[in-house]
Amino acid sequence: MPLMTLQEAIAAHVKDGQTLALEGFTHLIPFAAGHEIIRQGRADLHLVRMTPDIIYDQMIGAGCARALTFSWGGNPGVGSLHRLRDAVEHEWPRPLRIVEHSHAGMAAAYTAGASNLPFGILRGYLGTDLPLVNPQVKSVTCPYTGEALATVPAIRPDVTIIHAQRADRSSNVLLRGILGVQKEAAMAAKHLIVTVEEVVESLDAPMNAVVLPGWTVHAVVCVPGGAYPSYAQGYYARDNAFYLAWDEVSRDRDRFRQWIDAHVLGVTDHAAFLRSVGVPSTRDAAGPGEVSA
Amino acid sequence: MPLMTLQEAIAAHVKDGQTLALEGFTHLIPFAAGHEIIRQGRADLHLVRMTPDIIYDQMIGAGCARALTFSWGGNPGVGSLHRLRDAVEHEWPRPLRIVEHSHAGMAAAYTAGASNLPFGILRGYLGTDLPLVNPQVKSVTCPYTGEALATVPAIRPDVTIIHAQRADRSSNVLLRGILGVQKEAAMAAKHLIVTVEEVVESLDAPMNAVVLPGWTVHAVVCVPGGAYPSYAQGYYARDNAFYLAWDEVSRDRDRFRQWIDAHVLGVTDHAAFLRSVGVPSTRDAAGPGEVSA
Amino acid sequence: MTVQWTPDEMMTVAAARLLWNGCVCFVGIGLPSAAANLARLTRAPDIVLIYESGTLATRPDVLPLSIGDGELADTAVAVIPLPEVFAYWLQGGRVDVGFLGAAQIDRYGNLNSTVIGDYAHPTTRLPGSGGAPEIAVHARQIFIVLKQNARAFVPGLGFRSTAGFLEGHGARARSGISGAGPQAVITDLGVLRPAPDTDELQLVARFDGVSVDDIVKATGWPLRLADRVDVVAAPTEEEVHILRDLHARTRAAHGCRVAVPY
Amino acid sequence: MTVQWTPDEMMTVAAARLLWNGCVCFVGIGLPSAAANLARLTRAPDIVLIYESGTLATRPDVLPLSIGDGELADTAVAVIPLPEVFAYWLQGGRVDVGFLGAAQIDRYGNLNSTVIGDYAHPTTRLPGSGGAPEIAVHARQIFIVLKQNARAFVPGLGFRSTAGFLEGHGARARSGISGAGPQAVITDLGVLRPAPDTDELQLVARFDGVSVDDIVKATGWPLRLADRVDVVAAPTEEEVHILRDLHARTRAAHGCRVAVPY
Repeated sequence: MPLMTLQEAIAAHVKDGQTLALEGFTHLIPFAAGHEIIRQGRADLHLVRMTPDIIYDQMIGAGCARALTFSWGGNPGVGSLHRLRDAVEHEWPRPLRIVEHSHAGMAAAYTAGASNLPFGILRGYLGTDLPLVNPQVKSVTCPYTGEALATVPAIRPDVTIIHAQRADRSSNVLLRGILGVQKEAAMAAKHLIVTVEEVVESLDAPMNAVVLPGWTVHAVVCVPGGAYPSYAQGYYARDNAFYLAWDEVSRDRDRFRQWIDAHVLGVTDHAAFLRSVGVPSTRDAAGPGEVSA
Repeated sequence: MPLMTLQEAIAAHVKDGQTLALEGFTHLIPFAAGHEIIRQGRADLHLVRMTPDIIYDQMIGAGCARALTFSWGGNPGVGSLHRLRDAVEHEWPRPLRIVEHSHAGMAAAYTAGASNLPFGILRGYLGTDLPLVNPQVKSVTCPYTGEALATVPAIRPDVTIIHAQRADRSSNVLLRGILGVQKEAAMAAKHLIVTVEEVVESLDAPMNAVVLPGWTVHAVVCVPGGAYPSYAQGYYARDNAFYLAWDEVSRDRDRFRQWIDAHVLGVTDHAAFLRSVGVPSTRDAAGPGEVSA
Repeated sequence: MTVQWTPDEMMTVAAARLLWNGCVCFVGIGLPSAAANLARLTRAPDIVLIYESGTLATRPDVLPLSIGDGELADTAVAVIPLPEVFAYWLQGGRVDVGFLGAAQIDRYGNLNSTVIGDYAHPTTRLPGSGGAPEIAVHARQIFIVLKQNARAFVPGLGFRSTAGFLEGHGARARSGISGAGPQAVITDLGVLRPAPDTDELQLVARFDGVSVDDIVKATGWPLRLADRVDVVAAPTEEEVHILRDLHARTRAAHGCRVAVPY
Repeated sequence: MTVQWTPDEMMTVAAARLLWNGCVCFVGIGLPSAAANLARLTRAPDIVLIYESGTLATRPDVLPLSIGDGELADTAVAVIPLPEVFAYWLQGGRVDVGFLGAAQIDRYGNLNSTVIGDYAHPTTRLPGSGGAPEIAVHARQIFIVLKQNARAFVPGLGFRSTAGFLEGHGARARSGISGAGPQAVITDLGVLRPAPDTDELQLVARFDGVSVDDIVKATGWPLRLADRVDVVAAPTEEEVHILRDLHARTRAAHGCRVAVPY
């Protein structure tokens, strides 16, 4: 039974220098896990993620990363990720090597990783300069038609971390809603950590739901609100105001450091983080009926 | 709105000489559609299916096929497909070219077809004689590791036919239960025909259910019991007795011809087939409450 | 009777008008998403909207702020894994129109959304290309929406993130890229389309109140004019009304305070 | 106290005993499926059963007759598309044991389930290899169940459907195939395992009441004996009882007349 605390899970599985994927396409982004990695001072990580989002902006700004593999590095609906930009443009707080793909290329690379294939193929990168700056993009010739197809090397993270709605006591994990590449990132990883909104007796998953069976999961951690400020379908909505506010916080190095000191390094866990940034709890405010899926 | 009768759908989309896939892995096998193809006298078809099952035994025995691409050609839980064997061993009723794969190879070939890639790759066929008898199995060299990987050419049927539980009035189709390669076979096809147990106002599909959106479907046909003697999860069970009895019926050419004459060519539609082989209807026997999903 | 409208509204309306009923449209976030939903709520009720987050045939009541808002999942016919979106739906050839934005465009409709300056040491690191490189080649055609000024409409791109017509004069078709490429660029001033012989974007229409000269000045290369430059019909009262309602609903929905069960 | 048992029951029990709690087992239909479920109902309650139809961690109450019975879906933790089974789960390296049958086997554990006679003009066309070629290479090890007689245990295969140890003497390991291959062959007479040096299958155990000589005669090649040939412990009362209950439940369930809503 790999149910443990987030501190234990990160301490046990995440090591300096590893290749690490925190996935979640706008939805179910594992913020709590990212913060714990910052708190434990992990460094030299090669971060992988299709859409770095605020969580990687924070981890990069906090100095956790030496490299980033990604395909779109913005603040969704807002604009730039200023800490990512500062690292790429000014090597602050340290140089960041970037490995840049398209979404389709990243999807093919994760799928190859999940399939234990050394590479994925796609009709991709045509007419773009990406292969000029990312030597990982190569090609193979179709043995039937002679066509050239783009290839990407498989992504096999040392550790993948995802957030999901529910796990049961056998560590079976249910994801619902927008799925991104989480299933592939989970299957591609050597170690898989899942944070969940709640641990239940029975998943009550509908037929053909996306369930990661327990024996693929190395650690399950119950972290209510663990995807905030992104969202968990059926539990809470995306806090767009946080994403907007991050634009201001992250523009300035000092203000960013103060924010990390106050809200990540200065708190002990995710509940304390949520309180420190003033997120109302439905458990304080409402009758039990209001906290529903 | 592509809702039409089965006669109309087969007449409109299935032509002599085509490459045709009727998919369904033990579950949701489109028997009604196969029978209608026999009734309309289609010939020279290249049939594609992972597990030919009784339906292809019938189509091959009836003389519809010139070729078969497959990976396991038995009567599940029973033994041989005698009409398939007779065609391969004795060219009766006509010679049958076979293109033989493993399941993993077929899955990769359909996935490539659905993805508009000319080929799929797998770590497959290692140490087997299949590549000696199927020249379609080739290899590529990984541009990163130098490893050789098996390749299969994409399967792109002219027409794919599947059976599903429900469609709504916009031709959105819901499949639930064991999925086989139906999604991939559907996406790989130039034309897609779907027979369903019922047409409903709203699919009421759970989040992340397997739904084929209406604009991918060229014809939706309501055929209750259309997967019998295979099954439709939530509607009716597999008739194992039929599968056992088929072993006897199909061993002998004359007895097979008589069966086809009586139960396929001699009836007008699938309801008449079901009556002719003595399948009880829950609509005759029971109150309305008993016909439930 | 005419209504007052802003350039952003005109741009959205002009873009929406390019879409047709039944069209399968792969939608980028922001203005493309507003235009595609305006089309759905007006002329094209059966338009099929696909967002790269895996929401197929979605009908959001409010505009998503991110490409993966829960609203998109709640109202979709199917919510599927992202690799399938790109492999089965986009690469599979099932998309009629890709609807893109970018930071910069050149005269052949090539786009930059990656960097300004040297790639290794950029002046400005932009978010990157995301889904666009493959949308631009696999969709049967693409439409681009982009505010028009000389910083965005540039004579040459420092980085080509997404293929338009490459070097023009048939280069795209000769390269083996399948889709027809950028067939319209909708700006806040007017509409550009490729010339059939050279593939060069040329002005085919201007918005009311905007002069051809204004548009030429807002373009970083000597902009060619089509034989005839039309005036885009002003937004109808219905278009403006529905668009403003959509934005008002969106603001109301996104203004709610988020509470979390912790 | 001893119970009466049939060779089929002994074979199923002996196969079941090879499985352990927590083992991830990719199960073929028929006897492998009976053995795997017997293991689950006795010594290995947390065994993980995967059927190639896409049912993960399934716990059927009755044995499936086909690889894709509804019972498997109803009791599974997850029901996934078949391509994912082969790509993510099997090729992905997540299977401990592949449990296979076949029509013929040779001394190196290679299997034929394709044809007897010439491939193009076969004497007997068998069903084919299905999932076995990749199960045999990607599972960490495989177990084979097969009734032992000279028609099935042959000196040479006309067609190699599925790789065992190839030509033996380390050929499999040298070929780059990843899994350890056939580590046990359970027949209705006894148990064979590969010799460490040659990879040749040798008799390591016989069932009670079966002589070594019987087994040698039922083998189409000169069968080698291990240094010591054990006697497999007879089925316990519990094993026989649970197995017969399972078969009785299965017969009852499969004897129901099927009615269809038409």
